[in-house]
Amino acid sequence: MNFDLTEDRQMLADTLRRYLAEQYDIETRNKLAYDAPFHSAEKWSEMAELGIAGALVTEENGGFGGQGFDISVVFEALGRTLCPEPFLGALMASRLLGAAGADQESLVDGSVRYAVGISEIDAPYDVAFTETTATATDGTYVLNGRKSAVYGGQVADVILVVAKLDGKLGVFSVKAADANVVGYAMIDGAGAAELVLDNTPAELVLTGADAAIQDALNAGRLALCAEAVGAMEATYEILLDYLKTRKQFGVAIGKFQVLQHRTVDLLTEIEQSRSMVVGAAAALGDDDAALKIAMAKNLIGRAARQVAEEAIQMHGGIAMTWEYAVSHLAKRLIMLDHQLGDTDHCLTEVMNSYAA
Amino acid sequence: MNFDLTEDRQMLADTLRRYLAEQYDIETRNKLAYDAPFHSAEKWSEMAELGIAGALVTEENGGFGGQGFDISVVFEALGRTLCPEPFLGALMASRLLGAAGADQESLVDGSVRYAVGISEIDAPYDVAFTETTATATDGTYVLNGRKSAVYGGQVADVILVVAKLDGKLGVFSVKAADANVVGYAMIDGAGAAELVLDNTPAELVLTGADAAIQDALNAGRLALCAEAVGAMEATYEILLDYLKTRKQFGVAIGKFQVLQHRTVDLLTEIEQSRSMVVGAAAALGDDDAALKIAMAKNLIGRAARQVAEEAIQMHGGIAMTWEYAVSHLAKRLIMLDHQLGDTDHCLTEVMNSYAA
Amino acid sequence: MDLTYSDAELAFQQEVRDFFEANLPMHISDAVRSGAEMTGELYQEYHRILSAKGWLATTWPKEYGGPGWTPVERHIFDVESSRYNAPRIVPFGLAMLGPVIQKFGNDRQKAEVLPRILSAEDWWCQGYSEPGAGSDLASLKTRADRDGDHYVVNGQKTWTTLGQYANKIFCLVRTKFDGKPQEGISFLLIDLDTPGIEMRPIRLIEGGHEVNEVFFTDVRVPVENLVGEENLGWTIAKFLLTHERTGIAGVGISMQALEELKALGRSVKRNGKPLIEDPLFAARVARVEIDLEAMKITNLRMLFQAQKQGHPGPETSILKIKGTQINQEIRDLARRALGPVAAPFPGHVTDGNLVLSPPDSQNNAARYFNNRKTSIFGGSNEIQRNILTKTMLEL
Amino acid sequence: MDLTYSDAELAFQQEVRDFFEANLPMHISDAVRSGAEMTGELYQEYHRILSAKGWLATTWPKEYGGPGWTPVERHIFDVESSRYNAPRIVPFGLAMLGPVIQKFGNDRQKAEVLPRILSAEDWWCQGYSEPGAGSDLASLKTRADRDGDHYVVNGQKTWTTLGQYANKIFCLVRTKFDGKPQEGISFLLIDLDTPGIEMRPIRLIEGGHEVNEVFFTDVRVPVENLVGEENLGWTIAKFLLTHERTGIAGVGISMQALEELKALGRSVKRNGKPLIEDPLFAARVARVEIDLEAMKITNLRMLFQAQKQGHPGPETSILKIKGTQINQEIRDLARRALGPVAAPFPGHVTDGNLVLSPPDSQNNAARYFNNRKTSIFGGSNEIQRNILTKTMLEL
Repeated sequence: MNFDLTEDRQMLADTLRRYLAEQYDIETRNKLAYDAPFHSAEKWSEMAELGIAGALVTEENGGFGGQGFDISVVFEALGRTLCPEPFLGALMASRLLGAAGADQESLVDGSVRYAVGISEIDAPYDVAFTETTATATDGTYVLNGRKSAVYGGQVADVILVVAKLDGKLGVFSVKAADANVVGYAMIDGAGAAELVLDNTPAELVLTGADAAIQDALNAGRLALCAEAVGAMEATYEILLDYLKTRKQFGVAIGKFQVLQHRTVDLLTEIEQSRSMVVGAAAALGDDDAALKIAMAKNLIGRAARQVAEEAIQMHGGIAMTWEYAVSHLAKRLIMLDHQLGDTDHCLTEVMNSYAA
Repeated sequence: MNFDLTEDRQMLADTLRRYLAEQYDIETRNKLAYDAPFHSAEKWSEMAELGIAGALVTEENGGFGGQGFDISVVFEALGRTLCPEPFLGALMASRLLGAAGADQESLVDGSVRYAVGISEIDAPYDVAFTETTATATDGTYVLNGRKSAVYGGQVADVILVVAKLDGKLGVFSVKAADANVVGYAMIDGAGAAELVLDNTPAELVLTGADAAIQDALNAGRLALCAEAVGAMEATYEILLDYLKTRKQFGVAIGKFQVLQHRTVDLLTEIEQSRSMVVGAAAALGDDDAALKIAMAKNLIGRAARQVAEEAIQMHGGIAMTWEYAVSHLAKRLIMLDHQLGDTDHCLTEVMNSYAA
Repeated sequence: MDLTYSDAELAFQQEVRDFFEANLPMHISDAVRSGAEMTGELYQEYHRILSAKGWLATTWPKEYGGPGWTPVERHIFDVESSRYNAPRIVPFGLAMLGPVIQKFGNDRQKAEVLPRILSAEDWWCQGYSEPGAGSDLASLKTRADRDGDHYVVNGQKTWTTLGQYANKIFCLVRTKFDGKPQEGISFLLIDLDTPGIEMRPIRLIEGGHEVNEVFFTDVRVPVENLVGEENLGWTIAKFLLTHERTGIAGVGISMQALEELKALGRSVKRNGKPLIEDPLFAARVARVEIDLEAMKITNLRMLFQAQKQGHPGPETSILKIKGTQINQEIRDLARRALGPVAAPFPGHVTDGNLVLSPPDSQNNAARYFNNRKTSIFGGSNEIQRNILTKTMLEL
Repeated sequence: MDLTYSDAELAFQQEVRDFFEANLPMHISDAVRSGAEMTGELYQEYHRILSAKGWLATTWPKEYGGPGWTPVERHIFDVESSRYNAPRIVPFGLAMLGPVIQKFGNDRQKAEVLPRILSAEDWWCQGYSEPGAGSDLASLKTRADRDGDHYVVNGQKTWTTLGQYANKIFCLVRTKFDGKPQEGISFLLIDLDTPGIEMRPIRLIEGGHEVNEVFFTDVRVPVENLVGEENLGWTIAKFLLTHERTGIAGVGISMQALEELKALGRSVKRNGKPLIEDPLFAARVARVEIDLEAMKITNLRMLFQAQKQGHPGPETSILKIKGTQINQEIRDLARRALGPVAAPFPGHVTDGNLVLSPPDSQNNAARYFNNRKTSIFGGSNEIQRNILTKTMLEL
């Protein structure tokens, strides 16, 4: 048993945190996160050069990481600064491409930006209800349907789309240039896209893709969990500082016992969240990965909401303002839960394990 | 709109509260509630003479009350002193007998003690899953099955039993002397019985009894809600007094802000509970009675648990002791939820109303 | 006990319904339903419609030109206006300054100020909070120094809601600098045209412009703009804090929001079925519906009590706490119901014509974030609990 | 990062399992599983079984006759003993007095006290709390006045757990009556046979006899029974408060209780289906299972940290708070799962042979009520939050 990071991962974490701290102060981050194209192509390339994309890819697929703890280290750092770069898409694409044995050089070096299209408006979290269809035509394929919430889709070169081929789940590769991609900023910053597929040409990546899609979802959920822990810790640090410095009725508000106890409860939930990320990272790739990671995402979804809402409440008005970093951290913490399966969806997956 | 009690009801409430305060100090109550037969035949008769049983019966059935607010006034007073007398059975029996047009003179004067048998171990709250059966034999009936949690059953003369006759719900009257009645004290005091029916002779009271059973359940649930409000208020008063007088680290513990805010939350939930009793009492007999009363029982089940657990916690060790009244109030508040449909069951009834 | 409306109250309810049916423009109710940020024009249009009917000053007695409604009538108006998706009435002139002038103002002030509120000519905003003061009004620093027959005001106010549309502001200012801090505060009416006033927007968490900072630099205010006596401001502030606000529980708004939530739950799908049939979602909806059901009655009970006593009790803090919890929970569920399509930031979609989410839901996330304010502004729920500790618990 | 046990730890785990398989009597595990009140005989029988194996003093180093386990090994023992429904080890001699004597006792005390704990000959109980003192130890009033080579002890202790089975008690007593209240406290060992001691039962909420009051009237205690120096009691008390308690999170107990809860949920029916398929029940079970899953790792992380630092940090308060919340929630669910048949008061059924509830569930309600103590005794969760405020938040 060992809860220390390996030296390599510790170095990766330090490098990334230093880079992000320098490059993504909250004003810069907000400008990038809310002004089209909702990220920085330049910083994306710099981070690829630092090896961040490569850290998300396994060695057999040409990267130098791709294990659970690589993912958690990277996304926790991204979460701390609310970095809007589209690494989630790269990570999930890498899992799908890996399952297909496809080359990932351009993903590792950052030259091609990938996104994945899984969600649909009436099947936001459960791929079994996918309605997008693929049709074979002369050795190639066309897709019809609509994908919502394609994270990073607004700047993706290639989008890997989940669609049903003859009733079975497959993964198809769509060139963004060939499709109707409607990009948008998310309310918590960074970009996503709605993907409208109308006889859109596509290449087959994988058929019978259920396991690969689940693995991509597992990896994506783990990433979001780690990102949440980073954002929760950043929020907690600002809150604690505020409690110590802000005075009301002549005393630091941190002297009010009610705020003390509520902050202790946040600390507790953050520790529990951190534990869940460790457990989820360790489980990635195992047989029980889906269950363990669903558990993590449920707990962290609850904790993130508590941290976000309590941080706003305890700050009072100031955290209601755009100018104050906590408002953006809180938005991210709340909206994270909407991505790739919310607390209820993940809880239901755990509940379903009882019936069997 | 008027939230004042009528003069008659106010008088009833005052009389009953005075009687209970005199007769049921906590030591006396505990002795009666935990020593067989888990109530006092003498006090039962005295209270019948005071008109308490009659207040639960409508005028058309020979009583002088039986409206929602009569029930709530009586049971709130009973709840304050944790009175163990078996009025719940009398109330529910009166509703069933009323539906059958049967005479209730002996119920009103207290000379015959009634209980009702609805719950079964595998169908604790939902009568549709009743497994007890009635069989007709020469103009009379025999019952087979088992009823659990027959409140007041340990001293009942007559038990009205819900059983299926030809697949339909009926109500049958069983003489306690004819049946195997296993009485017990409940963990929160007062008595109940397990009723083992093995070709037990019975008289038919009502067939096609679904609506009558629902009305009896509605009345019983309303009574439990009111009882809970009485017990919550008694608990709250003791807690508030304790917070003012008990010192720790040199100050009254009521000066600790954490306890203040948590007590305010209890006050809020008690007010909400009181409102729900008013709403439920007003709804009894209306078309939406079942839904409104299920709502009340859900909210009050949640509130009662919060009041009980918080009162114990804020008192510290003392409320963990048998000697201190709060332990008994807390037990009653918790165990009330197990009677006639718990918070989950009642919530499910509300949820089911959305699907339609 | 009787929970039903009297015949007169039922007739009034019908009158209110008829009025909204006939007079509330669709473009206003559409804006409210969608949760989009309201413009000053829409507010003013609505105010004028009410003013024409004599229903703008819902809490004012007849002698001052109000409708003279009972608390129950005000409650009925509240619920119906939410049901029809009417905007809220901007409260600063009508629910706050009006009663202050009626109680503390002199005859000249009554004659000048009240009619222009009634007619919706003046839009008042509030200068209470200051940076660093928050709920702690006694520590305010904005000063008014007497100079002949003027006060000279210097300082900064913040959280001035909808101040960008206002032409007047009422302020708490410090007029005495020694003694107890509460004793040196005065209540001043200021024309926003006066030189030396600058209003700057504060952008809120969800991106909207709803509150402002107001800076005062040597702003000269005639002495006759003082309400009540000098240094009486604390009394007025306390009066306002405990002044009856029928709508404080937000029952009408929450009822309407719950109906819309249920409709959304029926239109959105999860696992091939309507979301409302998902037990975890339905359980949350049911729980908050039950809490709201209780709150409706709690609200009526306290209105009834206030009507009997002639003034509201400290229990109104209960309405504030529980009311905001219920409303925030409903807004939370409306956000969650959308799943991933709650994400798009309104106004930041490259193709504005593409519909990304169900009707009237595109602002659900923004609305949820904006609504976090309700448990903070106007006396945070923590402050309300402190008040109840003193008044109801006597701890 | 590596969450798996080492080969040595796995071998140890197997050894523990083999031990329980072979040596834990069924009548003991049945009693634990049923949640019935444990008798002193059963505890002692179990203690002697462990003692014979050398496993009774799980936290003691080898030099004092303990097994010298690492924190992880202690954790493994903890989880396995719960899994096999072994009783808890009564902690007062083993987990509390033992470490105190090892750190503060003199050689004679080490030689006399420790072996008799190890062999389960002595049963120690604790005399800390007093009526009116609760968590506020500094205010204790039981006094020990020096008289020659004895102390004369007068006063009252309370909440003395399982004192009815003990033959010895360790007490905090006041030996100095001026100065700071913390500075006048001493730590004294007292034989319960000494004249002037009376032990009275306190009946708990669920009806059980688990704690006692102890009255001291002119009890003469030899001066050599003082541990450490006179007036050093506060230091010892603080040492004990922060002393590592591997099992403080109750992970093993909660894991076992959760398994039993799930089994109960499969055996009980609601609406014609197993209760575990009721979504509201299943959701609660799943939520607490998830919380427990996190707690397992949090517990291991903190063990790992303690192992690295050589001592536990203040984070153990987190384990206490969250651990009791989880355990209480599981007990709550086990009570709720029974519906109306949770009601019978064990021992108060007129026909004791009639089975009223599913196997091993007849004490579920009693157990729930009894378990409310866990968030109160041993430093209430409020006190734990105060500790964390000081140590981790530094507020």
